[in-house]
Amino acid sequence: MSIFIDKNTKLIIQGITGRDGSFHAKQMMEYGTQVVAGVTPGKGGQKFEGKVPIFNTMVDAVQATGANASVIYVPPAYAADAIMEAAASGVAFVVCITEGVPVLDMTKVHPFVKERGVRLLGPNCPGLISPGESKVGIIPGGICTPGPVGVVSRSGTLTYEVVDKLTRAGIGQTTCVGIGGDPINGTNFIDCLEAFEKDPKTKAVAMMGEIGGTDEQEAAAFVKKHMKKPVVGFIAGQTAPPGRRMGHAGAIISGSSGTAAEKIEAFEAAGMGVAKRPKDFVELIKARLK
Amino acid sequence: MSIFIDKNTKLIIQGITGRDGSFHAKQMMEYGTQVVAGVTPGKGGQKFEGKVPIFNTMVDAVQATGANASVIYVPPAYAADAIMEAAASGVAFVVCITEGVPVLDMTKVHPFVKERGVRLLGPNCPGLISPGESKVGIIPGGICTPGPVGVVSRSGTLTYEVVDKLTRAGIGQTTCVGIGGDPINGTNFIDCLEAFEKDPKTKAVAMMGEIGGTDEQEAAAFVKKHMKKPVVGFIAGQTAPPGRRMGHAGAIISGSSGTAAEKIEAFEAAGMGVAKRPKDFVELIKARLK
Amino acid sequence: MNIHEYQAKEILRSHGVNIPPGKVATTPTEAEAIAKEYGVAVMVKAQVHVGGRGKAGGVKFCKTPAEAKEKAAAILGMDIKGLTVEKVLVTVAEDIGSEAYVGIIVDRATKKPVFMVSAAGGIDIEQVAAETPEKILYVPVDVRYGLPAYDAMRMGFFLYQDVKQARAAATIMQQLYAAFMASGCSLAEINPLVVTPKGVLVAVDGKMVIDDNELDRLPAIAAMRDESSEAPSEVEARNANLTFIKLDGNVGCVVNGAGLAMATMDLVKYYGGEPANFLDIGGSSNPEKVVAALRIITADPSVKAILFNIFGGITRTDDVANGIVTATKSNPLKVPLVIRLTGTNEAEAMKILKANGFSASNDMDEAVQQAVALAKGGKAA
Amino acid sequence: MNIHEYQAKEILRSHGVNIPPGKVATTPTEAEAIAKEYGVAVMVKAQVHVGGRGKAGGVKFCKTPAEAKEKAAAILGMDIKGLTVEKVLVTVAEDIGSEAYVGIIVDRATKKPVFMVSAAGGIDIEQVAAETPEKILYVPVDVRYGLPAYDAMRMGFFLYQDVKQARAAATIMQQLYAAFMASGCSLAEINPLVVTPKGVLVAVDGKMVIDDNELDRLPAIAAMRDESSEAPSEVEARNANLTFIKLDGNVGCVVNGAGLAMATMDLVKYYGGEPANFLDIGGSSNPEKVVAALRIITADPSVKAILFNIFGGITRTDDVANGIVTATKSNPLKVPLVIRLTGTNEAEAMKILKANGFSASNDMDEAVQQAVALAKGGKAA
Repeated sequence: MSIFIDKNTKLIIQGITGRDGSFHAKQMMEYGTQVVAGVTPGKGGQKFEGKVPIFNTMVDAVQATGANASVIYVPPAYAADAIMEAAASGVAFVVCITEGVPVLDMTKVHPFVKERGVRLLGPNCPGLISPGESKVGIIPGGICTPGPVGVVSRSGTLTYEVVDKLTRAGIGQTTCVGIGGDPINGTNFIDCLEAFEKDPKTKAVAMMGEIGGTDEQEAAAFVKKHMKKPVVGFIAGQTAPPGRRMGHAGAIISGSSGTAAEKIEAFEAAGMGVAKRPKDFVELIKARLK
Repeated sequence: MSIFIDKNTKLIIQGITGRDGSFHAKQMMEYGTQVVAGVTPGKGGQKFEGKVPIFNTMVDAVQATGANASVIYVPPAYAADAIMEAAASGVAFVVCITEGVPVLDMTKVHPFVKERGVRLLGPNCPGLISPGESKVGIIPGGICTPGPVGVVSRSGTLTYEVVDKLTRAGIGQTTCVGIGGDPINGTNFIDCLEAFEKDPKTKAVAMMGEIGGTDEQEAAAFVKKHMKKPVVGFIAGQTAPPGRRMGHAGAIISGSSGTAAEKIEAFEAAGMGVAKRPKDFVELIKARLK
Repeated sequence: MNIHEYQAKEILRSHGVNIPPGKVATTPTEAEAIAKEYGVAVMVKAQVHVGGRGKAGGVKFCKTPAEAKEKAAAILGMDIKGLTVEKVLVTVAEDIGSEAYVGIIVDRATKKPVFMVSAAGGIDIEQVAAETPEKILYVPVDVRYGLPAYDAMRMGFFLYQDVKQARAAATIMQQLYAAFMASGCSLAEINPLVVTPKGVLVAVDGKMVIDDNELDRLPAIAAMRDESSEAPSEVEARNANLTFIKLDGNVGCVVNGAGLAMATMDLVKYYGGEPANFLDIGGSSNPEKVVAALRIITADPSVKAILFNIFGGITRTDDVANGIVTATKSNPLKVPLVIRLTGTNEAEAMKILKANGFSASNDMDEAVQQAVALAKGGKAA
Repeated sequence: MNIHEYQAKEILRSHGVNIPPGKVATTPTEAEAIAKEYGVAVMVKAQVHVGGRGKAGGVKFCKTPAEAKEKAAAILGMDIKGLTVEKVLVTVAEDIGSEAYVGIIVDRATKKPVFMVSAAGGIDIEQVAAETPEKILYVPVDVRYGLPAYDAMRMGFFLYQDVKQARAAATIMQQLYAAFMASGCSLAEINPLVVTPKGVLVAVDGKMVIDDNELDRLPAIAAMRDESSEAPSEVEARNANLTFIKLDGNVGCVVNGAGLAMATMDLVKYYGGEPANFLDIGGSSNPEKVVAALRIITADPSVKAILFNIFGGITRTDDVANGIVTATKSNPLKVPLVIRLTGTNEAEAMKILKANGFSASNDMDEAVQQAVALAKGGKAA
């Protein structure tokens, strides 16, 4: 089992003929993801790699293929529209990889997807992977392996780092989700924790947060109140100075809020394991899987 | 019993110090409506007629009085904002009397009230009255009397005409609702029919429609499918030429749709009584109350 | 409110829509001068608030300025469905590759502006809707979000295979939507939207209907009202804050409230008469309105009897009675008058009327039957 | 992106906000001329991207042009929190009746722009929030509807009893909101919003922070960037598409991905070192970026060791290896380099590095410990 995507996920790739879209389309197809269609306006009727039909619009693509998910690789100026197009087309799950989406665009996109009951992951995220089942996004398939750990993180390469360490230690994953580093995103820690709690195959969760905002604190409160499964947390940015944006638009300590110290404190108060270094996940998770 | 308003309705009057607002505030108070507050920006702290407290904003008024309904008498340019202010303030029922609200304003107001679960009646409507309990709007209290008939209508004076005839014939009313003559309004025939069907005191319904649109046809379909109580219908505008707006912005026959003939046909197909003249309501309702 | 084609095109042009150059002429000489200025073939188009101008001979293709003068002379002054042509639009004639229809209306059912687009343009869209509904794509717009780019593009692809044309059409959808919202429209359409043989999109005809309720806050649009193109009685009624529509019968009706006014007309018909008009004096009991209403109705020679039907709620019936007395004193009536009054201050109203020699009823059916009989030349019952 | 007070005020003024007249001077003489032109008392205000200018002596009241010249001379060239003052704003001094705070930020929790208004203006709003939170009214705005008039009015009444002032404030809220949305802000504030003794509302100071992601579509705003007011290393990094923030330590870090970059800094600290910077080369494996990254890091004399930490996903580690080889050939390093590479094309990368005399690890902790030791003057383990 897994969360959000599995063997039955039928995926459309928005921007399939672009530089990033085409590269990752091939990667996903190689991994075994059911890529059923692509969308590029003006290229409707063509085929990607000789097999995946391309459509002009999401509505056309969904109607023709019965897809239930989409992933977006379009430039930031068009990403908000692409998310709304996907949400209005009938798919239930939309992953936006695009980095650099203006946050004010997201203030409009957020209610749009919400009132349609669609789940959005991202933007500015690496996507997700349910090892052995399906991969949507850019997480390298080779570092993952099936197993009992749910992984959720704000960042891309830090996720790879942790997942790689878990895999090398023989600890597989149900699903690895990168929620993205933007201040307004579609799916947050709590959404993932809730899904992992419900997923029968997931036995423990590894969660990688960052400085900025209060999502990790709220996630910790959720863990304390609603979760029976063990969760191990990590916060990146312990050495970051206040007021400076650490790459991710969301990673900024403002005023007295969003510091690593308060987040770690919240983890501890929730009875979570706390990894001080990425490598600590291995032992902490191992102990909780026994 | 009654629908939408009763003895427990605690009403705020938006625009209480205006010409129309103050006149009808007094009428409603005389009728026995619980007028708990008024709102006029800049007159907060004053009292209307020495007893009803006035507030600057709806939020202030609701917080201070625990009101659950409001009625709007403000000029058309401010009506949409007044409706949204009311809907956001915590009252569950908003009646907008104002005539001349731009229809594009209503395209924005409609989802606003809907997503807050607030019921809007109007705009451009005479309001409603639950005889002997409460009156919100401008329907003359003197022509109504308590009894078993629910009345719902698009128009003001036509409602008075029919209600007056019913009352003179000794047939009282549970609630008389004027839904208004605009093309986009908050509460439609079906909403009222549904409420009358649920109201134990209502034994029969009188419904006055008009040319234009398809609301009456949809109402007829609803009657056929969901109502056990008898309904008698009337359509005004049988002699109206196509393409001309008969006073009400909604009363216009466009193309092949919205004619009186097709609406009457729908009433007949639904097994409803059809009043050819306003006075016919008396005998038709009487027969159905036996 | 209806505005003319040339006015709708001005608005659309200001929102960026590609419109062929054009100017208005009120004389054949002006039309010739405009055609000369453009130096190419032009269309001369009657500017009237009515459909079917083309079939009525109000739209002509002219190769030369001389021809433009000649055709303008024929069209100016022409009567189209009862309206006299006072102005023509002289506009550059476009080569036509294909014609599409693009329109927006406010839809009652969805409570949203809805786009209707069809590749079957140039003809009546209601005909397309009735005969080949699959040729129309309907796209509702949630005004909270505006017209999303993807929906504009979807409409573009519905009309055109070529991606450049689809994109150009999508841009026009955005411009049309912006014009629609900014101008307080209840309808806006481009028909036909033409693709020239060179592949350029041009809006060859444009139409807009403005929501009357928007006019107070849109003075520039309100100023576009052309009273010369409306029936004088309706102009006078509007200026007196009455709602008036002329009909073909002989029983003049003065009523308060639109629903009751329609029901009164219907009742006239029910009792074998024909209403001469729809007239709603509204909720106010201002005697001036009554005076204006009587002036407008009596100006119609086909009116043989006048019926007042007033249900006093906000309207005070004594005010109406005073209005009747005042109006008939200054302009004595030449046709019989039947009065029905009931509701607020009914007793006072009856007293005023009786004191001035009028009789009145408080029963609607009785009054209507009387008026119908009088209009037929019979006597009041 | 930060913009200066005078730029924020230009934007606010273009949206109708009442702003005192003001101009920018880069020399004392210019400041004097501006003060003379206005002919009234002025404020001379340092234009730097940092808070607390007033306390640092960067804001002065000047009764005469001569005084303006003198104060400008003192402020220009001044160092405020590490930034040199290159420009001053010379602006008409307003009489102050009362001071309020009005600001908008994008709030992560509600996912909306949120207004914060307080009658306790003129001081740091975070202090008000911490000490007297009841003095702040928070009003989230649903961008689908914009700022409703009633919410603007509610804020107006929260600040002012007088209905005229409340209405004027409501108008300013609308103007500020429009400026916020149109300029792609993540923050916009007026502090203080002043009521003069005559009862007029004036925005005496204005601040805006622009979302970097908006700059591509807002060229006029992007052109407001003042590189002279930023650290040169950060300017260079941005131009090379790197995200770089200078810190106080001595271990230079080059990492791909913001999360991993932060985790790397933290690990440096964990093993007893101090990171000299945050540097994210992003997802692309362009060797040019590696070259630029090394140039920026080596320009900092406090850097005693450099650590590469690359987890190849999209990033190809062989490209990074090639970048390292190229960069160090043209500019040989004077400090030790520790390389950690793993992931995509790891084997090729290792081969390239070995062939060019570099050693590399694929273990993050090992590499960090090495770099920390080297920065302390120890030897690589």
